[in-house]
Amino acid sequence: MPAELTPAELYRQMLRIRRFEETVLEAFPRGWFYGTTHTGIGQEANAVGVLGLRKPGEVVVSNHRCHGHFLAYGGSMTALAAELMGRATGVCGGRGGSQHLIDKDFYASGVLGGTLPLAVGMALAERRRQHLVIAFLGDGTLGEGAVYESLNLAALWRLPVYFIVENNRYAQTTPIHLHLAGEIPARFEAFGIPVEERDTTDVLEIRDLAESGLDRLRRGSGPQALVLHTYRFSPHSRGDDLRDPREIERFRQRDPLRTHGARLRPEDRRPIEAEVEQEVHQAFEAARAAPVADAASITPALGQGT
Amino acid sequence: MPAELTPAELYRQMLRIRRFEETVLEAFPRGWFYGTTHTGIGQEANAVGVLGLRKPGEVVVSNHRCHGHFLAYGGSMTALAAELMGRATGVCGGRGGSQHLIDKDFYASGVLGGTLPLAVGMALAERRRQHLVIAFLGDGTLGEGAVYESLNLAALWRLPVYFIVENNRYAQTTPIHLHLAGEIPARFEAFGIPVEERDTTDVLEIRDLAESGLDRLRRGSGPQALVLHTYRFSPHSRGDDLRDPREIERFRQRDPLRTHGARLRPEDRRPIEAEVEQEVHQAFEAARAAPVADAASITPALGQGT
Amino acid sequence: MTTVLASLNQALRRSLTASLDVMVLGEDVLDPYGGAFKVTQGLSSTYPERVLATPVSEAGIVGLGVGMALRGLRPVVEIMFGDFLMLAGDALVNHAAKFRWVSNDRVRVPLVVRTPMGGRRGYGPTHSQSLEKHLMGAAGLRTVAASALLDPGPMLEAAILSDDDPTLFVEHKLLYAQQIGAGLDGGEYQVQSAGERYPSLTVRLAGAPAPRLTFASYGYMAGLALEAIHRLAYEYELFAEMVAFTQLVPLCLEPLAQSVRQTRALLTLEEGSGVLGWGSEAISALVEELGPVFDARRVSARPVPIPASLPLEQAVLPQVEDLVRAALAMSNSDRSGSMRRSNG
Amino acid sequence: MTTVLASLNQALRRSLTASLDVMVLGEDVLDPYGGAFKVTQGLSSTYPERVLATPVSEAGIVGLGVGMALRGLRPVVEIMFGDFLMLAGDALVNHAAKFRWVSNDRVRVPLVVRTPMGGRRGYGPTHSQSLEKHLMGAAGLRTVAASALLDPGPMLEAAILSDDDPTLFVEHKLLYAQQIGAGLDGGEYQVQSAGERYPSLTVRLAGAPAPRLTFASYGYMAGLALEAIHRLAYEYELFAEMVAFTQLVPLCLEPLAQSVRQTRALLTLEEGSGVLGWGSEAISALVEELGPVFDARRVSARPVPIPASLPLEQAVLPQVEDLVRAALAMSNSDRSGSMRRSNG
Ligand SMILES: Cc1ncc(C[n+]2csc(CCOP(=O)(O)OP(=O)(O)O)c2C)c(N)n1
Ligand SMILES: Cc1ncc(C[n+]2csc(CCOP(=O)(O)OP(=O)(O)O)c2C)c(N)n1
Ligand SMILES: [Mg+2]
Ligand SMILES: [Mg+2]
Repeated sequence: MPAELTPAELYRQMLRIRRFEETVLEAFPRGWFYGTTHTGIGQEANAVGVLGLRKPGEVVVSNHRCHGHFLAYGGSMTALAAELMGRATGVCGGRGGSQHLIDKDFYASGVLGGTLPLAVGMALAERRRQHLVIAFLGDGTLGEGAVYESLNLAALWRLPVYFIVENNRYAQTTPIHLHLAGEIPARFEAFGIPVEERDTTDVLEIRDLAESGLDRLRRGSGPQALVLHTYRFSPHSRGDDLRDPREIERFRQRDPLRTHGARLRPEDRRPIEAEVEQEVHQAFEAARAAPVADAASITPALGQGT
Repeated sequence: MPAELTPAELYRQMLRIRRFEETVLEAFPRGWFYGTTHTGIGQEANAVGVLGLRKPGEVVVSNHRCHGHFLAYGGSMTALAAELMGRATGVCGGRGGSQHLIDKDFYASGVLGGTLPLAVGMALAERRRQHLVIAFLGDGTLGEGAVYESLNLAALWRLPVYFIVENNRYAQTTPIHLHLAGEIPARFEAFGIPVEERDTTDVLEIRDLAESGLDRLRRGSGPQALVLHTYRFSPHSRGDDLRDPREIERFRQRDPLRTHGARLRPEDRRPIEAEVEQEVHQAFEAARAAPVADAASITPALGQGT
Repeated sequence: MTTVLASLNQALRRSLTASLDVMVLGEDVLDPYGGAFKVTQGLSSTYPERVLATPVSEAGIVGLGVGMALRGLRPVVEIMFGDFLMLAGDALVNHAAKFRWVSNDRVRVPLVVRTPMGGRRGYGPTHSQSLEKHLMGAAGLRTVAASALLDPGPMLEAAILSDDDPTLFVEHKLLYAQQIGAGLDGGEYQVQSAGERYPSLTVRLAGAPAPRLTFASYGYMAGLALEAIHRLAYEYELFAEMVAFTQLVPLCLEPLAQSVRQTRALLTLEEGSGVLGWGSEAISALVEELGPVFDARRVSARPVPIPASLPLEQAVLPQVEDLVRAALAMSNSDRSGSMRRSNG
Repeated sequence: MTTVLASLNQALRRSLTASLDVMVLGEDVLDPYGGAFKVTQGLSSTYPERVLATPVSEAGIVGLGVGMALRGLRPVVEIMFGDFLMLAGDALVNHAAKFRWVSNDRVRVPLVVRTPMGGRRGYGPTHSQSLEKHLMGAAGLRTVAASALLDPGPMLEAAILSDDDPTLFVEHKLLYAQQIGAGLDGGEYQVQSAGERYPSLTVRLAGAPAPRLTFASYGYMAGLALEAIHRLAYEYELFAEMVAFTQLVPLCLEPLAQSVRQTRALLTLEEGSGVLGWGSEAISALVEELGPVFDARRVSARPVPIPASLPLEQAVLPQVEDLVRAALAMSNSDRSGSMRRSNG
């Protein structure tokens, strides 16, 4: 991701995610993919607003809804498409699929909560290099005990972890009032972790919040948290969406692309849109042309030491 | 435990626990026991102040340091002594030992944190009978993720659980500042659970706090928490105590038995002391005279259904 | 004809109707969704107070179930994917399985933990596993696996209403859509059942020569074994019979012993990786019972995580062809290496 | 002579000295306490920044270790009692064991999780177990068990410094005080070692007739097996040899195969309950390798929780007498039921 986080660039990055994921959902019935996937359409501003500020070597820990994080982190769109298609050229050679992306400084896994202790451990390792770790989690994931073990450890040892809660108000189909007691920020304050909270899908607001948060972290503040109240327009995974369509419509009013796109002049926006269209198209075409993962490439689960 | 919680009775109950546990520690080198044990000498006011108010059918969930809870709950001292000695007449016929006491309305187990979800589940069951659950946990146990899953569930469903934190400032040998970030009450507030906190070993204060807490619970308040800052004079288990002796001495100044004992006239106190001495002596003698658990009594782990 | 899904769903409904002590808990179990695999569909509409959607807290809700069971309820906890069962490992091994015995048999833990296991849907390494082997060995826990050969509904109902010990109830994802007894109803097979609550079936081709090979299996693999039996008979004139278990542990050996005494050759089939798996228990228990009078191999997943990509997943999980190949190798006493075992 | 405790402690110290990437974490590991079993004694005084006392968070600290390992450290996480390992089951099975392979071998997880297992100290149902069988079967995880027959220090050191995959390192509590090689140094036994990093030992009485029985074991049970070999020889003129493993999984069968090819009789010994245990893996793998040419039984704990009381604990856990009895029963081909197995 380029250092120059201009409004145009922010728009481009969000649009890349949006168009990538829309393409995934469109193409699924065509049999391009196998398995399932979780898209985050509507939540793009979080990934872009935060990860646009990531410096090289800083680590991202993501979850099942990871495409946006991965692209905003700077991961290859073609490799991501290829991974979803089970190609040998995928991020993990087709082994991981949609929710298990492992790249140089990027780690996503499909077991909710389990990644948080990993994030804290990575921060313990990265502290030596003055690097930090950015860890994403959803509102539903706050149900997992591992999260609190992680917060305690991170706070006790003042580790450089930035916890980003994407509260899209649902855990799968369960609305937040049925799965979460109390208020999200208090979950961090209980461990003495400073937390900021914002109900927004505006990428500029999120970028500003993240900028100050990352700045504090880079100056050795110890763990920080950012709670972003957001919404996902797409279904949880591929299946039916059982939410009230009016609710979805209401939140569409603050579609991050619309909000931020309105700031750009149409003549600036249009070339970006064309370029992104082109990029997404090429990524999927390249992925489709790539060889499928080959059973002969299967290696043993245990190596032979160093 | 008698309904009449007079000062004299409170003293008696605390002294029963104290003398029972002192006897355990004294007798260990004599080979009366096998395995190990955790005593709570210095913490008696918590068990007695809270459980003295328990009504029949209300459930107690305890932990590794459970003798005091068990006696204050009204468990048989002889059966407890017998359990520690591995006798057939023990609370669990010698199967459980010191940290696994299971009685009609009493459940203790040695895996920290794991009992909290059980307590919440019991509260879900007991709600039907208008009963409540009193669950004890230590400061160290706040490290376990299961605790937070439990708090969330209890708060979401407004279940009648009274969480009693006995903060004796150590998890085994680790002082609280090395294992706990932030403040204990905030851990409950994060889930919207009302919490009271007191640094005291005065059984009257604790009884008053518990009285109002239990009262709220019985009137359908949903979960409540009480954080008691306390201290244990005895070692964590049987082994060396590596704490600064001066620290222990300092806390001995507020030995709950001394504090509360000073309220009684010596002529009222002395007969209690003699009776308790007698009771403890007889309990251990009866336990020693009981048959050891017999291998022939071992039943299969799985029964045959109802 | 009814599907496994419908039968399990109806069993839950019957249980809720039969006893006010029954409660169903799990992530996303409420209507209209009715659970990730729809097993709880419709239940919350009829019994809103006794069907509860939970937070994403696997350890918590299994522990909750233990506490409920200890105080007189008969809870059914759904773990959305069996892959997450290890999160509840402590609740199962150190709590559910222990309280009854440790209490000197004074208390009971009538808890059922249901969970879908298995792959073949491209869900990748953390949503495709068969992890039951990691828990099955715990003393005090019964493990039952649904199969499409034998209606799993009554078994689930019995586990909920009649069994006072904790039960891990495993449901392979691909079974849900299968018709119960589909392969067995055409008269092609001769079927013998043993055991009461959680029976096993011994299945062979009707009118075929005496079998020379025994498959031992459960769950979805039992269906694959049926296919393999068919192919082995018609393509290779190798006659096999299968003992399909529903109660995996404790293992009631007798039907298997009976078959293997005849065939003197045993292939165990499981979809999870074989190391310390159910097949190893079956083989060892049978050697102890019968002595060294039969040959044996395990067919199982290759010992690697389950990849997301279709060709990789197919290569890792045991397929009908693997069963056929293993059976042929065994009948030729070819020891060049059993199927799906490698050095990993 | 040195004890297992001292050797493990020194291995940790050498590892910390050898590489700045090594860190040791666990509950109560700091001086002056030095860990519940003192294995970390002295380390925090020398390396205060790299030896960390943790909160009581087993899942958290194992997950932490995975994260540390993924970013270049070589963490050693101590779980105070192996009984609590199920709390870290998900961290081990779904994270530690998977990341390397799922990443298409791009990352490594050089994590060591050490933990004391085992009973015989009256600690009761949740502080006495041998739960390694519940995790051993996970593909991508290596399980190593310390033994007093063969210095475990260098193995621990290798696991920390040289092994790039996650290792579960099991230490039976009663081994700590034992002298390394104590039973083997008097010339009474003939010892043959196989394998490099985590070798196995084949042990038999020197100058005795060819053995008629093979014990396969590890950890503390290997010491009991030595006693049993002695008693069987002198009291019953039954000559047995033992293959004692340190790497439990993956199991390198060759030494065992070699022995059993001769003796045609195998007794597996483990302190945990046998159902889906290590013994079942050993027996099954060997049947697959050799065919039905040997008899086999498992000696293990009775399938119940481990009681606190001394006579009950002794009855539940396998004792030397149980080994002797099982060996005699086997040599008489008595199938009346193997030791320590019941219907539970
Ligand atoms: C341990 C675990 N439990 C359950 C699931 C199944 N699951 C996948 S996503 C999801 C909801 C997660 O909610 P949230 O954390 O809010 O993230 P979102 O899906 O809203 O982005 C659930 C329950 C899982 N993947 N892991
Ligand atoms: C899950 C688990 N981890 C570790 C232990 C070992 N252990 C026993 S008591 C103890 C300290 C507990 O501290 P706290 O909760 O404050 O209770 P206290 O001992 O102070 O009463 C530890 C770590 C355990 N029993 N269970
Ligand atoms: Mg959400
Ligand atoms: Mg404490």
